[in-house]
Amino acid sequence: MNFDLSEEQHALRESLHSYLRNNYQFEQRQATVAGPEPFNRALWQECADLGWLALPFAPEQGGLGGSAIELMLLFEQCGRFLVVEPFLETVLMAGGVLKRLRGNDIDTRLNAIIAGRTQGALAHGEPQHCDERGSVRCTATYQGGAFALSGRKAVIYNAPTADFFIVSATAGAVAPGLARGDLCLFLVDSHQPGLALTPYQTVDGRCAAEVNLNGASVDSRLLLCSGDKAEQLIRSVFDDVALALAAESIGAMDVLVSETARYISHRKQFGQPIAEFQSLQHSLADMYMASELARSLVYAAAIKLRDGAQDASLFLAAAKAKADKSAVFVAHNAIQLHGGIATTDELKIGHYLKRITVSANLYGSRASRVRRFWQARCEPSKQSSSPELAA
Amino acid sequence: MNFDLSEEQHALRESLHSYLRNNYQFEQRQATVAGPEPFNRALWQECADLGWLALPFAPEQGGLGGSAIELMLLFEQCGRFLVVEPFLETVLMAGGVLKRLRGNDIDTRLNAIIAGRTQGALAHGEPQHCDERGSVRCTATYQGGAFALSGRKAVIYNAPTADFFIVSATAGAVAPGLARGDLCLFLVDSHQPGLALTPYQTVDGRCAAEVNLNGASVDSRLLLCSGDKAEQLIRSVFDDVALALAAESIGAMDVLVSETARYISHRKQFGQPIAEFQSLQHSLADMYMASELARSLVYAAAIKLRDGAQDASLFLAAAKAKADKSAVFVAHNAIQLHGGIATTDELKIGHYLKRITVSANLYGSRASRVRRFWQARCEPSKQSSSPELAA
Amino acid sequence: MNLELTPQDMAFRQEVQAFLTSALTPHMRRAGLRTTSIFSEFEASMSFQRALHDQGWAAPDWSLEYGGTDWSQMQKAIFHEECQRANSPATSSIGIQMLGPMIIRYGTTEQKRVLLPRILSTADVWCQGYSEPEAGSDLASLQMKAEKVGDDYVLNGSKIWTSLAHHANKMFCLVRTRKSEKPQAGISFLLVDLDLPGITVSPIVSLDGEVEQCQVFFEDVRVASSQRLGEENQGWEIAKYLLEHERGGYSYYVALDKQLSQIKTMASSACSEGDVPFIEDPVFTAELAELEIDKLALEYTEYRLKTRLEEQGKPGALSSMIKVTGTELGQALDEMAVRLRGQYLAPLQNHCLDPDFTGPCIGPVSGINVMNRYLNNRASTIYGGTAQIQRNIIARMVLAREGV
Amino acid sequence: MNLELTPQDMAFRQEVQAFLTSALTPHMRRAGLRTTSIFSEFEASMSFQRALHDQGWAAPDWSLEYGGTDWSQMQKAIFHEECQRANSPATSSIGIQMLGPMIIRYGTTEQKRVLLPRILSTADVWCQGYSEPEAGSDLASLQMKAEKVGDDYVLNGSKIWTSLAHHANKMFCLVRTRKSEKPQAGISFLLVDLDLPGITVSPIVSLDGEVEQCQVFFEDVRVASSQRLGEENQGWEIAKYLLEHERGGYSYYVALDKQLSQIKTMASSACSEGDVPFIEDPVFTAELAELEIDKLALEYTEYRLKTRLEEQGKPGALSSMIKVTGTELGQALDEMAVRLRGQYLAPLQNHCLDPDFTGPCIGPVSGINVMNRYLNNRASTIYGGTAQIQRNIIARMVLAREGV
Repeated sequence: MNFDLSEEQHALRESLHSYLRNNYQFEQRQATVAGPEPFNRALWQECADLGWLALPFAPEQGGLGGSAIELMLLFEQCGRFLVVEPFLETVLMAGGVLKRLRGNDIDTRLNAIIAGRTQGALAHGEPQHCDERGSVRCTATYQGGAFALSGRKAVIYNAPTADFFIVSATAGAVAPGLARGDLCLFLVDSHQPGLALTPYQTVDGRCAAEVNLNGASVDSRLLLCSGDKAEQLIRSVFDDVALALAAESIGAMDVLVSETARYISHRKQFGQPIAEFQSLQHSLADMYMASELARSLVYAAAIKLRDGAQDASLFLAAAKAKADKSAVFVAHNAIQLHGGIATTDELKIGHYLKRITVSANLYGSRASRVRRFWQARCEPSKQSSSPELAA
Repeated sequence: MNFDLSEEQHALRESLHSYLRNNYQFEQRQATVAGPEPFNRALWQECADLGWLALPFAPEQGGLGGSAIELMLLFEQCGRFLVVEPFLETVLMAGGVLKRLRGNDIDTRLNAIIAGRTQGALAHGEPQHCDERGSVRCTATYQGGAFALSGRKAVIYNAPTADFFIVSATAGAVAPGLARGDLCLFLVDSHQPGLALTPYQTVDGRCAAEVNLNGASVDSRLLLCSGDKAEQLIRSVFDDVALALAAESIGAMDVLVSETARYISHRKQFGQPIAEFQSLQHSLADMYMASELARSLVYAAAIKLRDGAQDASLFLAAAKAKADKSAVFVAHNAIQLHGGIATTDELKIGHYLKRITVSANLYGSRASRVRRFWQARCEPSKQSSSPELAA
Repeated sequence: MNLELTPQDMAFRQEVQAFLTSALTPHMRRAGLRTTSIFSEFEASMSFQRALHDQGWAAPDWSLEYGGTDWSQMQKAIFHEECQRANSPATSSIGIQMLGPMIIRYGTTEQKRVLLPRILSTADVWCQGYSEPEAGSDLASLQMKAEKVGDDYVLNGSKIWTSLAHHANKMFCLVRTRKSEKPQAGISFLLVDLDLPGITVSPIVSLDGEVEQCQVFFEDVRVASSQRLGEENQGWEIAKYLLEHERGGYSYYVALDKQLSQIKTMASSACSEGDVPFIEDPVFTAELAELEIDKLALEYTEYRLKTRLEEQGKPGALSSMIKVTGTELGQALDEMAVRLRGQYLAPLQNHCLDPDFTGPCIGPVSGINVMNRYLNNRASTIYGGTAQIQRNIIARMVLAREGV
Repeated sequence: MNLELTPQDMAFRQEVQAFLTSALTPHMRRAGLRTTSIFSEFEASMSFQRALHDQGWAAPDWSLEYGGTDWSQMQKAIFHEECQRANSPATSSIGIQMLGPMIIRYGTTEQKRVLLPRILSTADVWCQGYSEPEAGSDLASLQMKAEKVGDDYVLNGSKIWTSLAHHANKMFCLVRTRKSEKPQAGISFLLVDLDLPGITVSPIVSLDGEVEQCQVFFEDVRVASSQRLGEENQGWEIAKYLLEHERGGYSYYVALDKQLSQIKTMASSACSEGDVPFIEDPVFTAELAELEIDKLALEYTEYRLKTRLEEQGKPGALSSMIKVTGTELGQALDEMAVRLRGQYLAPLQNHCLDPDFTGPCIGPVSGINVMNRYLNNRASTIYGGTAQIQRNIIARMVLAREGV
């Protein structure tokens, strides 16, 4: 057992960190957010050129074959720098669906993703969902070689810039090879008639949209997969999402702890640095502990996911639940210790809280993760009796 | 609206407090606990002579007609001084059942209680209970003018000294005026054949017993009441118990907050009173707040109970839940702030924790109280839409 | 001990209800519903304030002779309750709750005559200039200089966290008029016209993207010494009096009730696992019940304080306890509401919070203000004395009680 | 990054299991199961210690040449896990975990030769004399005087919270050998026979009614200066080294796992509302799941620390973090177990906790130790550096990391 990065992993972290330090200072990030484009397309192209968009894809798909560890390293840095570019949406979610399938068409799209030439979005969430396992109410009705898609997808990040969507829907009528109620995943072009967006900015500086499907007629060749396979695929993609968001949070917490330590050391009140006040010291200690404890569990989950361990999903649920709780706690305390200045748009502290809050609620509630953890824990067949050292 | 005590209530509190201050110093209390008798019978007789055992009973029963407010005042002082004498068990529980019934026999017993001449116990709790509303498994089987009682009653406080028991059981076979499954309350003499005790001391310095009923044959005239009336009676008695224990806790918290404030002011480490450490100050502030917030809710519950308000049970559940949580919090912090010395048998601090822990778990879990509160809250018919000022 | 209201109080409640039914416009009610901090949309606040003024209710805490009321503490609480239930916008607390009582206590006859009616009528809109960039919790260390030149003070420095300065025409502020051993001893209290030359009001954008706070810069601003409240160097005493008033004049439970009721509405439609609404999820309701019990405990503590105030006047450290508990409980409810909002906390749609807006918005309308309020209320444990400072005050009181 | 054990580790685990199967008597296992603090019943502990000694495993942390082992950190964790799973009694940590490493580091050849084997064999039972009535968190202010008279030290004063002093024949203690500006600079480290004239051991009854701690009084006790460890006035340095060792040598997650598994057993039979066992009550399981997630986070943090220790040696402030988290989580689990125990926490039945006892007890046997452990573990955030002191240490480290 060890928690050391390999030399290559160290180098990856180093290059991500140094690139973002040079190109993604908070002021630069805020300029992007305030600008007319949803994100910095030039920077996106540089990331493609640096190979980072290729990280999660297999070499035979033109990727670098990075594992869950490399994903974690990527998103930890995204979390540190509050990166708004759609690594999660295009690469991990839309790309994550495609990379788990086979076909020439798919390889072409993956190549375009890797090259930074196309944007995607996974249109799965619906208004009533409390997590990604909620029942899908969008319907796909088969009619003569095509499916008519109808329904509403909620808060689809990156939708306004997406060139294509992966849309989930349930089979509403009998179609070749499908049972009524089967989950189906479709590849839908952004220009598809019957697909309409209500776009908006988000509190964490990105863009998203409500996606309305009004009988959008999609050729049956664009049905990517269905049934159990589709269910499993969605779960796998959202396991990656959970890891990525948890990794973002540990990056964010690191910054919040450091910034707070530095601020309270320099800020003086009552004739002394406020770091001299024991109650502030103890808050800082609690922030640090929350951050480190979450980090450990995220490491464990990443390793389990890489290794395809049977209890990987259990660990991901635990890691995300812990990271969410810790990150909210750390952000709240960072604001409290900074005082008024951290309640302004000008300081980056509050922007971490916004991202952390979105991360904790966008793709499933914390309560549902805890419940999922418990259910997995109670299925002894699916895992070893204890996830500790037991051989 | 006001929260002031009347002159008589002030006087009652004063006399209770001054009597206990003179007769119930911690060393005296510990001598009683260590002694051969379960409690101080001479002191009990004095309390009878002072009229305190008569408090909750109606004047026509020979009592003083004290309301829930007077009960609260009595038990607040019991809580302050960690009184082990069976005010709760004999007066409020056994006496509390009897006072809600009518009959010459009953008046005789009430007189004996008020005079301090008899001890009672309410044998209701059973091993599987999570609160007093749990289903009763003790059975009462009717056979020719008598009931055979069988089953087990768990952790019955004061049982070893009780002269009589109120025993709850469910009607097991058809008997005059009873349906199968009806809850019945019986008056059972402590010498009753078929009744056997396993007595023990308790962690909070009192005595209790497991009560085993092995077909104890009880004359049907000793069936006190049954059915809905019995259910209602049990609930009323345990409402009183909840108030009494919550009042104990606010008395206990008051002492813990004061003692801790005094200790940290005098204890020196690092060349200064440890009260100079801000983290200790903040713990003390939190203890004080917990204590005062609980006190307010206990006051409100006592007034509601006295007034027979429709939402009195709701308030009692809330007050007990809040008092339990607050008292545990306060006791934990009192120990933490005292340090090692409070983990010894010699200091009174830890004895408050023991009593508080028993109080929070003996007659129902905190979780069940919170649930009960919520259920009552969701029944709009039974209460005004909001328990606030609404007229 | 009793919880009953007097027949007078019940009649009073009906009177307030009747007034609100007629006085509140839909615009004001929308402003009340869409409030995301302790302030509501400015114009709606002012309109409501004027309606109250017409009724003679603009300043419940002032004495009758200055245009206030003779309401009991309980009537004030009833008034506050009914306003919240009817979704009134928040009234302008700065002039009425904060400055007014100080003028009444420390002002000259002339100051009272001129200034108090203008506060009531909204002719003057005041902001408070206390904090400075280097003087937050340690307010006494404030540095803004007021040099006496002839009969004027010449002001240099800046004030920060001045709420609503961008709407105000006046500021009351603490300035340094003397260097002294004890910093508290050299502070004076000035009443400043914001249109004087040399004053720059610079808005501060909050986390929700809106402006409620400002920084105000002073460069050689000349203020006539007649604009001083109280004696020179008496400022700290006045501010202390005011701080106590600020803490005493509010009922937290009323706002918490409103949050709870919003949460219940949201929880009836938002789905927990398996398409079951949260309000039927036992894990959720157990948590909500705990918070509701905490709210009740605070509510009755506030009543206890109010009935005590009736007799004794000064709230003392108890008001610190109520502030800490009220704000921290409010934050806990904000967090719960955010969780119920789920994915819909993400869309940025500040325009929907404008009381003039009546179009569609993204996600259920019942929780439209939830995310912004959550962000803004993080400041509630910072302003008006941080939670840390309040706990220091409480601890000092508990220690002092034991004579130590 | 990987979580896998090496084949050697897996073989080692089997070896430990096999050893425990044969070495543990039913008496020892009962002592393990009925443990209510960090100590198990004394005789059972000693027996187990001797069995370990026979196997050569008595002191995993010592180096091989002194009778220790060459186990990796991971093997030590495996050993600790398997001992707990097999319900071994706790071993005597004071001599082995605390004193041994100090003798190895600071002892003379003679001290090592004589003392170390006697620790391993249980011939000597040590207790620790650090704290004094007036020197708790502020250990450096200790006052127990050791005056040099000829070749002896003459000791006067008292030590408190000396665990197991009533069973021990030896005490290592810190004494004041010099008054100095910096109190740390005048402290020496002595090894004292408890049967010396002038020593009185006075047991302290804990909240659970049992004795684990003592106060030890010294009146003109003469100790030969050869019984000093290290140099005169080097005591503080030695103690600091030891404190770090004390914090590093323990795996909290192992004990927490045992608490969790006991809770699950209790929750399968104890009833929540409506005769449903707690383990099927969603409110209960949500809370339990949170604690289990917290335990996992601590567990992997301990692994991270262990694998780092392998390379770097000193645990530093991370061990403070693990101590705070481990003890506070342990207390949370204690509280949960107490709630599950319900009414049955009330009966006082310490006799059932004796490993010799095999009769009936009141209430389910699975939770028989729960109330006593709850009471005793309130001290876990006090001894060995209070939770407050640990947080001070952590904060200092975080601030220092930022170069401030």
